Amino acid sequence: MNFWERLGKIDRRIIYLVVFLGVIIPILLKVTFRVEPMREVKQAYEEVEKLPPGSAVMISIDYDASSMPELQPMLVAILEHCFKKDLKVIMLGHWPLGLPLGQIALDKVAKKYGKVYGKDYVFLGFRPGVAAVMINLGKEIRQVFNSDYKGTPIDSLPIMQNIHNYNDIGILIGLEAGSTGDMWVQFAQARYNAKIILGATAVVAPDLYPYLQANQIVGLIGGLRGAADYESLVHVLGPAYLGMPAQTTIHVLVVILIILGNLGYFATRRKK
Amino acid sequence: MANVIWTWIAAGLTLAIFSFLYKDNPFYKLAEHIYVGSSAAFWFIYLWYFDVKPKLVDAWLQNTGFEKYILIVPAILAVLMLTRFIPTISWLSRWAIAFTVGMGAGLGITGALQGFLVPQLQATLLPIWVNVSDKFTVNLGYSLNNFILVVGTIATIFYFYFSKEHRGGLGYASKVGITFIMIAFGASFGYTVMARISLLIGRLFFLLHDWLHLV
Amino acid sequence: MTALSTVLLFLIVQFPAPPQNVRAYDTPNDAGNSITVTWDLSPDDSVVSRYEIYRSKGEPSIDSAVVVGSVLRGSTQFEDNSVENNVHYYYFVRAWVDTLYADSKWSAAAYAKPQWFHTGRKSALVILIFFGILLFYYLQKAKQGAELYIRRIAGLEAVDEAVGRSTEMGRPILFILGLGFVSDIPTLAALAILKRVSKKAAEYESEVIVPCYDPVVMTAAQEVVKEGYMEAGRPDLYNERNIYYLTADQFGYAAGVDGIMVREKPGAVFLQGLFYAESLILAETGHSIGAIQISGTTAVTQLPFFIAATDYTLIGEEMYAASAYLSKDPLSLSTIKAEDVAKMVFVALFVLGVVLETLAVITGNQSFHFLKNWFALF
Amino acid sequence: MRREVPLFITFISGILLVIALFIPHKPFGNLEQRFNDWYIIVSGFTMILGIDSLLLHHWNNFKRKREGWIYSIALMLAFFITLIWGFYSGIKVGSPFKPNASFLKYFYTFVFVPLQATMFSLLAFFIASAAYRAFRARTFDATLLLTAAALVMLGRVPEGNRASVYLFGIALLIAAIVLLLEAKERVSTFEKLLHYLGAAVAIVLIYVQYRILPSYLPQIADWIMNIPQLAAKRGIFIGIALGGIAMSLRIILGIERTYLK
Repeated sequence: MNFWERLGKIDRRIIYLVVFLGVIIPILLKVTFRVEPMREVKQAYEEVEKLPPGSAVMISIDYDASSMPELQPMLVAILEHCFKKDLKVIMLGHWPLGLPLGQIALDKVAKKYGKVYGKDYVFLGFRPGVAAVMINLGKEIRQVFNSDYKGTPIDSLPIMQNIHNYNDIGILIGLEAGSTGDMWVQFAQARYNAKIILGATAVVAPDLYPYLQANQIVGLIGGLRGAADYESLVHVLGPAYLGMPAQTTIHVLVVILIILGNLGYFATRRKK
Repeated sequence: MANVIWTWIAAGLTLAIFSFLYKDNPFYKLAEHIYVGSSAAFWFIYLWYFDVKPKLVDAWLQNTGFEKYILIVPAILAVLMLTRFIPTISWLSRWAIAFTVGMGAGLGITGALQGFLVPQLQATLLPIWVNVSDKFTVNLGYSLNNFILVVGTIATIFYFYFSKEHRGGLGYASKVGITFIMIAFGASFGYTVMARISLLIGRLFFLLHDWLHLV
Repeated sequence: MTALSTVLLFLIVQFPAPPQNVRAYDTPNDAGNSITVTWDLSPDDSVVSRYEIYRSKGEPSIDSAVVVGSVLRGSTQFEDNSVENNVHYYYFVRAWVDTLYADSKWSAAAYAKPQWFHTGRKSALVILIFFGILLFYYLQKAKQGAELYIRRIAGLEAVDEAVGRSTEMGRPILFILGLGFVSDIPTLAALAILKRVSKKAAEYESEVIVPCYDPVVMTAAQEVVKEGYMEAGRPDLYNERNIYYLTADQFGYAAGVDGIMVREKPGAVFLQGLFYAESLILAETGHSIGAIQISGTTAVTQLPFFIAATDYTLIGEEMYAASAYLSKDPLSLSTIKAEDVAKMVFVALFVLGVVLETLAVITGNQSFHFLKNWFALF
Repeated sequence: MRREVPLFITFISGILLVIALFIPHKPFGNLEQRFNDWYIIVSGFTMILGIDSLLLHHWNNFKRKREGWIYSIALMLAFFITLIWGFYSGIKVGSPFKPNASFLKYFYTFVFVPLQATMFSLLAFFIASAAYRAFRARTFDATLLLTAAALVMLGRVPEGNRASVYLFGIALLIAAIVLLLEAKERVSTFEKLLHYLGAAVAIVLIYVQYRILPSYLPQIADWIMNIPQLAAKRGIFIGIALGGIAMSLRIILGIERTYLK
């Protein structure tokens, strides 16, 4: 077998290694592309940026592990932004299996900024009945969550002292892998005029654009690209932003592999 | 502290699965068996809390009259399924299987009619002459797109014509069909790559960031 | 900003104009207990925040009216699903701008009732009846002994060969049924292929391993394999323990099957049924152990991966034809013929529809849309 | 009895669902939902059969000390620990799927999710090796397949359009060289001419793609997805729908009864 023919029979382990290095090297070297953030992401960023320190932000975890690659980086970037700006974070969720993902990110970013549970952030958890929860949050949070996820009464938490409904919340941010985002708009925005930013997977995001055009939401973060944009705006080197060059690298590498494979194929065929 | 230990466990399991790429080895075997065993239990618990309990136990307790007693039917079917534990009457389990198969066949018809056939048919009835805004001038791009869409769909259908040999006109049409199918498969393959790479990025970022704190 | 200033301007000047032309009627094609309310947008829709729908029972009285729902601006329809059947209801719609509102006039009385026929599914019913007639026609012909041809399907021709080759190598056969349930048609099609495979395997005295994702599929697979061995006259070789459940977790199943592949080293791998993302994990591992692989699925998104990684692939409908193809049973074959005739009718419909739609554009005559409209679901 | 009753049950449950599609009135309107609920209940109980099968398989491995029996112990341990943990959590806080349940907090997050996500991420490697191995320009159709794949792949990532110019340039150059080399070996003049023509087209395409791809690659990728890809998908869908109806009718009418014998 000469060199050209060998190109057609590269061992799969070498290909695995190439893929592995193609992802890990750009991340380790922190290679970044200067990509102009999409307008709707910038808009979301600026809305959070505008909030005075001490305002409350409500974040809803409406996804689970299967949408983690796209939405988890988004959540972390948003949390970084909030804590950096000394905003208070109130987290809840409508997908029970996704809640631990939200909680992990919350605890970790809070720790990084030295924030205190109950004073700077709180994790309310999950209550069944999506629409009912959203409507009642507009009246009085205590009607839905009289205690946080651990069972501590929320009246005993300093963060919740002056917070009763959407009026006391600066921005509501929903991270969506399904149709819960539409319901946030319908129940929290339309009824109570809550200010909403939605983050969504690449599959869901197109359905949410009409709300942005109608000014019913003030920002939209869509897919891995949206997450990368938010990370770049907050100057967080997260998996989405750092991952973009890795994406391009792998796509180019795969095409090169295809070309090499074909070279090998033609060399072998000519021999025959 | 607890989280550090758990992160190490998660990282260990992650690496054990990755090691399969090189070859089968004791680490992968261990991770695989833990995964199969624990996930079997996980979905068992899940099924209990999210399906059987609300749909049978809670429904029985909350409903009255017809809605309550009709639940005896699925309960009987479930018991029939379990007759497989007793070889002499295990043939009764076929009654329960027959119900699920019949249900599948019924849904197969309604789903195909409503979900596939009618909407797809409707969507393919396209004009191959599209005007530029409201003027009577052909919009070549759109018209051509519609034409390709219709021809491609019809040619693909011809490829699935079974009861005649693919020769002559049919042979030619089915060849065009397979060409469309190949382009579609290539495109769809290429389209998926990005999503798959982002999964790997997510995993490697976990290792580099959460576990090793390198990034 | 402009929206806000409009609102402010508005508040100074006047109340919003009310929604108009409120109509209420029984929701069509449902099981009752529902009334649909429609209205024309308030002329000030651009500053309206939401519309609230009010209902009064028996008589149009503001005192007994209750809010039954609210919708976003720009919406002109609401379904009230909380009504009793055969009771008269009256509705009005309130448009809200900030804290001000304007009410429409009352609608005429409406009452809900269930329907016995879903008029929106006329086209589906016609297709079904047409297909049924075709089917019975060809079933009758088959019973009278008409010869039915079926074209070669490479993936199915290879089934026997794969089993044979695996036996020659002295290795077992692995049959993967995917993530489908017994209520999924592709899984039933796959079971028909499994039967053929197990019959052949029994003849060659080979082993068939079937790891399962769903326990109901497992019980059905056990029945099928047992039957295959019986037909081959070797019930003594049947081993129920070779058809076992793994886990109902998508990737746990993939991990387990991968393990089986590298340890049992099957000579032939069948991937038949419903597959999702795990398809390529299984097919690539199968390729790495050098097994001959025959795949088939109706999950269109996974077909490219099977085409790339396996030796033969049954594309979509080819899989459904498998049981007829393998058994050459005239009754089954006749249904395939009926399918083909139906296909040609659809192609004719396409051509007709395209011509009509094109005529509609060229002549500007909307009545040419009748065929397309007829197929529209509502 | 043993054969007729199941056939009858299949027939009735199938035909009822078909009828229910056209009748909104009770009790047909919600029949599909009801049957689905029943199915979920039945399959929930069948899970006991599945678990029995899995555990027995591994218990036998252990008892007979078959190769890898030690892993069978790991599997059984993992199963029981998870099961007990889950129900213990459930009793303690009401449901194992509450955020303060240790089951969800630790087992789900640090064992289950990493295993699932890592297994899923293996696809990144496999998709590359499958593309390398299978995308060979053996025939005209195969060439179209790999070209479509490459165009869509590069059209989806930032900077992909810039890289594509070089990659397609090289690929076309190789194609031209291969065609010229192979032209020499052809006997018939027609085939020779065809090869020369092909090489010429490839060289022209190098220039064309150099002008087009940098600015239009994402649009080209979208077009492939929206027009030819969609056309083929529709054709396949229509086939599947018809085949599915025929298969379902075969089952309901008892012509196809593999699963019952």
